[in-house]
Amino acid sequence: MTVVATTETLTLNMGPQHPSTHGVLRLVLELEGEVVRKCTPVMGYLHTGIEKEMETRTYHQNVTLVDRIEYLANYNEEMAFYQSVERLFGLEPPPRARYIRVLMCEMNRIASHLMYLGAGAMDLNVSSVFLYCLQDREKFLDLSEMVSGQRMMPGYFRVGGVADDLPEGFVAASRVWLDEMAGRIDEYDRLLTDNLIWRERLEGVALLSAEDAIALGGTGPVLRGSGIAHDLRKVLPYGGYEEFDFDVPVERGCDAFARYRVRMEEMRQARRIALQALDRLPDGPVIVADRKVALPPRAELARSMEAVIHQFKLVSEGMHPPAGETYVATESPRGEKGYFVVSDGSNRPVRVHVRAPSFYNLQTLPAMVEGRPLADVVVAVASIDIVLGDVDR
Amino acid sequence: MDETSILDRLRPHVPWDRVSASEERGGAIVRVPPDALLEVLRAARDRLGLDTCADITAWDRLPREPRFEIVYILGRAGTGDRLMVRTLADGEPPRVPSATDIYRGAGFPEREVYDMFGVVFDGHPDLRRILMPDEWEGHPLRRDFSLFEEPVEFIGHTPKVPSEIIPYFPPGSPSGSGGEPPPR
Amino acid sequence: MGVIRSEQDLERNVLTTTLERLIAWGRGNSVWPAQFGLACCAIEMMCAAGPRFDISRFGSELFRASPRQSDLMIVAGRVSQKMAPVLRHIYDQMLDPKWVISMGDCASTGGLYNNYAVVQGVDKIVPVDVYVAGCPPRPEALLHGLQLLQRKIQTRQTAAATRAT
Amino acid sequence: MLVTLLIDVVRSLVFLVGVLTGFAYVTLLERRLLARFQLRIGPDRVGPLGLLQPLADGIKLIFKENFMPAGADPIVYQTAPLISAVAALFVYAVIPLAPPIHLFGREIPLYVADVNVAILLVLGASSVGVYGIILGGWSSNNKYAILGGLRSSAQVISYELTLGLAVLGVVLVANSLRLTDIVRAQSHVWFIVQQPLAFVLFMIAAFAETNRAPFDLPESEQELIAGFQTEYGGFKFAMFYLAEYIGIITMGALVTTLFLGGWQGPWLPPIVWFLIKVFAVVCFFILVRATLPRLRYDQLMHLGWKVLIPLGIVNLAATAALIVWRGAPCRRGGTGVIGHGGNSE
Repeated sequence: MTVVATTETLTLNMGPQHPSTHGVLRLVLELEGEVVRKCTPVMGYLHTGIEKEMETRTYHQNVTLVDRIEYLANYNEEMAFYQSVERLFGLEPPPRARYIRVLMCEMNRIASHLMYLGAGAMDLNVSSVFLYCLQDREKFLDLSEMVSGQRMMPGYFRVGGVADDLPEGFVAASRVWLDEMAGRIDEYDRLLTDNLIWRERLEGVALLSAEDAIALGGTGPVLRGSGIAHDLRKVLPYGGYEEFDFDVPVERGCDAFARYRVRMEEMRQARRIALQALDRLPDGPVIVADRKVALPPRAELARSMEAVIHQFKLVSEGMHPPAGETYVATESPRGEKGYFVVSDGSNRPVRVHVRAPSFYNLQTLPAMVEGRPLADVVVAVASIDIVLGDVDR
Repeated sequence: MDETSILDRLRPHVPWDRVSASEERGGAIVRVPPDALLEVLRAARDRLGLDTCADITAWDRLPREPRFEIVYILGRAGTGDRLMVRTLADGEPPRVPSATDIYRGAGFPEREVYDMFGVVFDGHPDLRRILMPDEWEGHPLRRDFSLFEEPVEFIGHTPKVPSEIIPYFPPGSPSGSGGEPPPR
Repeated sequence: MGVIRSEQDLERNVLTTTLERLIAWGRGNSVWPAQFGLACCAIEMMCAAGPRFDISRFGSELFRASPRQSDLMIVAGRVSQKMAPVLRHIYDQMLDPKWVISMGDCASTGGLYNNYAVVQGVDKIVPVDVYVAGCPPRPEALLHGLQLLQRKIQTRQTAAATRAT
Repeated sequence: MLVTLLIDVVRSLVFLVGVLTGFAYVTLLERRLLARFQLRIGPDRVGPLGLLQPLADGIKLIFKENFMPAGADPIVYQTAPLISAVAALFVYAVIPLAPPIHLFGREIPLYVADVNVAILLVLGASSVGVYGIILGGWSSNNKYAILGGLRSSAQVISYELTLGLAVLGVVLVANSLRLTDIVRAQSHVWFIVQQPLAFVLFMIAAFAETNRAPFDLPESEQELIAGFQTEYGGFKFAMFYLAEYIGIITMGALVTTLFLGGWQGPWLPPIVWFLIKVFAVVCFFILVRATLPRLRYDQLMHLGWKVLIPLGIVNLAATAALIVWRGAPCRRGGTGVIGHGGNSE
C-alpha cells in the first residue's frame, strides 16, 4: 500500500505592516503547517530615493539626508559618509575631532544595540526590557542633544572635523552615562542570558554557517556571531580607531543567541572605547583650518574680509572635492557601512551609493529561517537587527 | 599574511593585457571589460581568497560612453584585503554577466543595480525590481531620469532633470567654470 | 477640519445629546493607536511610549497590531509610492470611527524628499486630523498632537466628522 | 419560594456585575501595574487615578463600527466571541466566595450554586471557551487568525490534561469534588503546602489555559498580528478581551479555592480574604507577563506533554499511594467521592 502524502503550502504575507518586521519589511512565507518552507523578503516600502536626492545637494547639505538612512546610528552614518568625502579631499581631521567622532560613534553604538536588545526582547514579548532599554537610550539622546541640539538627527560631523566643540559639562555627563551603562548591561545580561525561556528561544535558532554568512555578504554582528573575527575598526582602521584598545567579540554559536552575546559584549567594548576617548581627549581645534572645506570661526568673520568671502562661498556654493571615486568602509552597529562617492569636481556628488549593512544582512534571512517554525522568523529578523531605512534608502 | 600588493598577487591569474590596474587613494582598482569580468572575479575568489562580495553598485557616466560603470567591491572576511573591480557597460539595456554563480551574495545588489540603472545581469536567477514597485517605469538613478519633484509653489518653478540642475564638469577641468550640459 | 460655522453645524451642536457627549468622551479618552511605524519618526513614536514620555497616561499605550482594533493611525515617517496603497489598505481596514495623525514633516508634506519615491503628504491618501511638525518631532510634540486629537474628538471636529456634515 | 427565587436572581446579578466590574478593573490594574514594572505611570488622566479609563475603553469599543470581514462565516463569526465570553462567565456560578452569611434572618450562600461536581464543571466550562477561539479564528477568513485558532486548540487540549491532573491531587486529598468542601478541607493546612507540585503544575497550566504570557501563543502579537482575534474589532473584540481577563480572575479564584484556603483567614471577613488572595494571584499573572519571554510553539507542546503531564501523573500516583498508606481519610464515611452530597443546595 502506498500512502500519497499531499501537502499544501500556505502563503503567508508577513508585513509590510507587521509588529515584528521592525519596519515596513514584507516577508512572503510559504508555510507547511507552521514550518517555513520558503522565505522571500520583499523590500522597497521605505525607498526614499535618498541616493538620487543626494546627487542634487551639496556635500554639506547631504549630511541631512545621510542622517536619515540608518536612523538608529546617525553618528556612525555621518562618520561613514565623511570618511569617504575626506578620502576624496585627502583630508585628515585634527586629533580632537577624531576623538570626539569616535566618542560619539561608540556611544551611538551602545544606543543602537540597546534598541536591538529592546526590540528583540519585545519580539519575544518581554516588554519590560524594551522599556528599560528605551529609558537608557533616552539618556544617550540627551547627550546627543547636548552636542548637536537634536535628539536623533544630529548633523554634527563636518568635512574635516565636527561642527562645534563639546559643550560644557558634556564630558562629565557622558561619563555618568557610561558608568551607569556598565551596571545596566550587566543587569540585562542577568535578566536575559540566564533566563531559561530566552535561551530556549534563541539557542540553535536562525542558524547561519560561517560560509553562508561570508558568501551572502553578512557583516557586523551577523558575521561575528558566526565565528569570523571581522571588524573593520580592526582590519581596516579608519577615523583614528587604531589608537584605541578594544577587543572584537566573536561567538561560534552561529545562532541568534551568539549574535545576542556578540552585541552585549560589543556594548561593553564600545563603552571601553568611549571611556578611552574621554580619558585621552586631546586639546586643539575640532575642524581643519582649510578654508575651502571648513567654515571660518565666527570671531574671524568680524576681522577678516577673506573669512567673509570664504564663509559666503562655502555656504552658498559648498566645497569642491577633486574629481574621482572613493569607497571607504566603516563599521556601523549593523556591519559594514560604506559610501561609494563619485565626484566630478563640482560642488555636488555625481553619485553616492550607500553600502547598507542591513540590506546585505537581510539577504542571509532566508538561509536562517527556511525549514524552521514561523515563530523563529521573528527571532531571526530581530537577530539581524535591520533598519528599514538602511535597507531601502 | 602575504605582504605583496593585491594587484601583484592577482597578476598571474588574469589576462593582464585586457585589464588595467591602479592604486587610487589607497585602494586597489582593476578595470576590466565585461567579457573578462567573470574570469577576474573567479580568479579573485579562488586565487586571492576574496570570499565576500562586499558591494555591487553602478553609476551613470552620462554623457560619456560607455555610459554605465559597474563597480564590484570584493573583500576577504577577517582581513583587510580589498579589491575594487570595475567594468563599463553600454547599450540599451546595458548587459553584463551576472556574478551570482561566483558570489551568492551578488543576488540582492545586482537586483538593486538592475532596478536603479536598468543594467541587465545575464544569468541572474531572479532579476526583478527590488526597491521600486514592480510596475514602475524607468530606472530612477539614471542621470536622465527626472527627480519627478512636485512643483513647490514658487513662480516660474518647473521640475528639472538632475543633469540639468547639476552642470557637468569633465574630470580635470577647473571646477566652477561650467561645462556643456549633457544632452537629454 | 476646524470649526465649521454653518447653520447646519450649529443645529448639530444644539442637538447634541448627553449620550453623544458620553460617547465622544469615551472615544476621546481611549485612543488606541495602530502599531504602524514607517521610518525615523517611528523611533520617536516608540520613545513616546517609553518611560520618560509615557503615552499610557493618556490611555493610548495599547498599540494594537491589528488595524481592526485600533482607532488611530500614526503615520510616522515618509510614505513611499510603494507603501502608499498598503497604507490606504490598512486605513480602510480600521473600523470607524478612526483618526489619523501625520507625524513628522515627511508624512505631512514629503519633507526633505521632493522626489519620485515619496508621496508628498499622506493627506493625499487618507484624511488627516492632526499634523505634527518636526523631523522627527520630539515625543512631546506627538503627545501634544494626541491631546489635540482628543480635544477634537470630544468636540466632534475631526476630519471624518466634518466630512460627514 | 418567590423570595428564594428573588434572592437567587439578585445574587446572580450581583455576581455578574461584580465579575464584569472586576474584569474592567483588572484591565486597568494590568495597565497600571505593567507601567509600574516598566518605570512608567500608566493611565491616570481619565477620572481620578485613571479610574474611569475602563469605562472610556468600554464605551469606545461598544460604539465602534459593527464589522464583518468579507468571506467570513457570518453566524460562526458572530457567535464565537459570545461562546468565549459566556463560557468565561459561566464558571462563576460554582465558585464560593465565602461561607453563607445571615441576612434578614435567612442564610444566603455567597455562591450561585453549590454543585457536587463543581470542579468538573469548571474544567468543562473552560474548555468550552476554546471553541470560541477556534471558531473565531476559523470563521474570520484570515490566515493569521486560523493559525492562532489552531495553536490555541492544540495548546488548550494539552494543558487541560495537566490542569486536570493537578486538580485530581487536590480532589484526592480533599475527598470531594465540591468546591466548598475543598475549601473547608483546608481549614488547617492549605493545599499549597500539602500539594506543592500540584500547585506549580496548576499555575503553569493556568497560564496556558488563559493564553497568558509566556503561553500567549494564540494571539502572539509579534508573530500572528493578533492571532485568532485579528479580524475582530469593536464590541466583538471586547468580548474576547472580556473572556481573557475573566479567565485570569477565574484562575485566580480557582487557585485561591483549591490551594490557598479559599475564604479562610484570620481577623478579616471571609470575603475580603478571598478577594485579597484573588488579587494577589492576578498580580502574579501580571508580573509574569512583564518578565518572561514567550515560548515557541513546539517548546510549549514539549513542556506540556513531556514534562508537565508525566509530573502530574507522578504527583497523582504519589498522592494516592500516600492516602492508601495513611489509611483513607474518609471524613464522610468513605462512600466514594463522586455522587456524594446530593444536588445543589
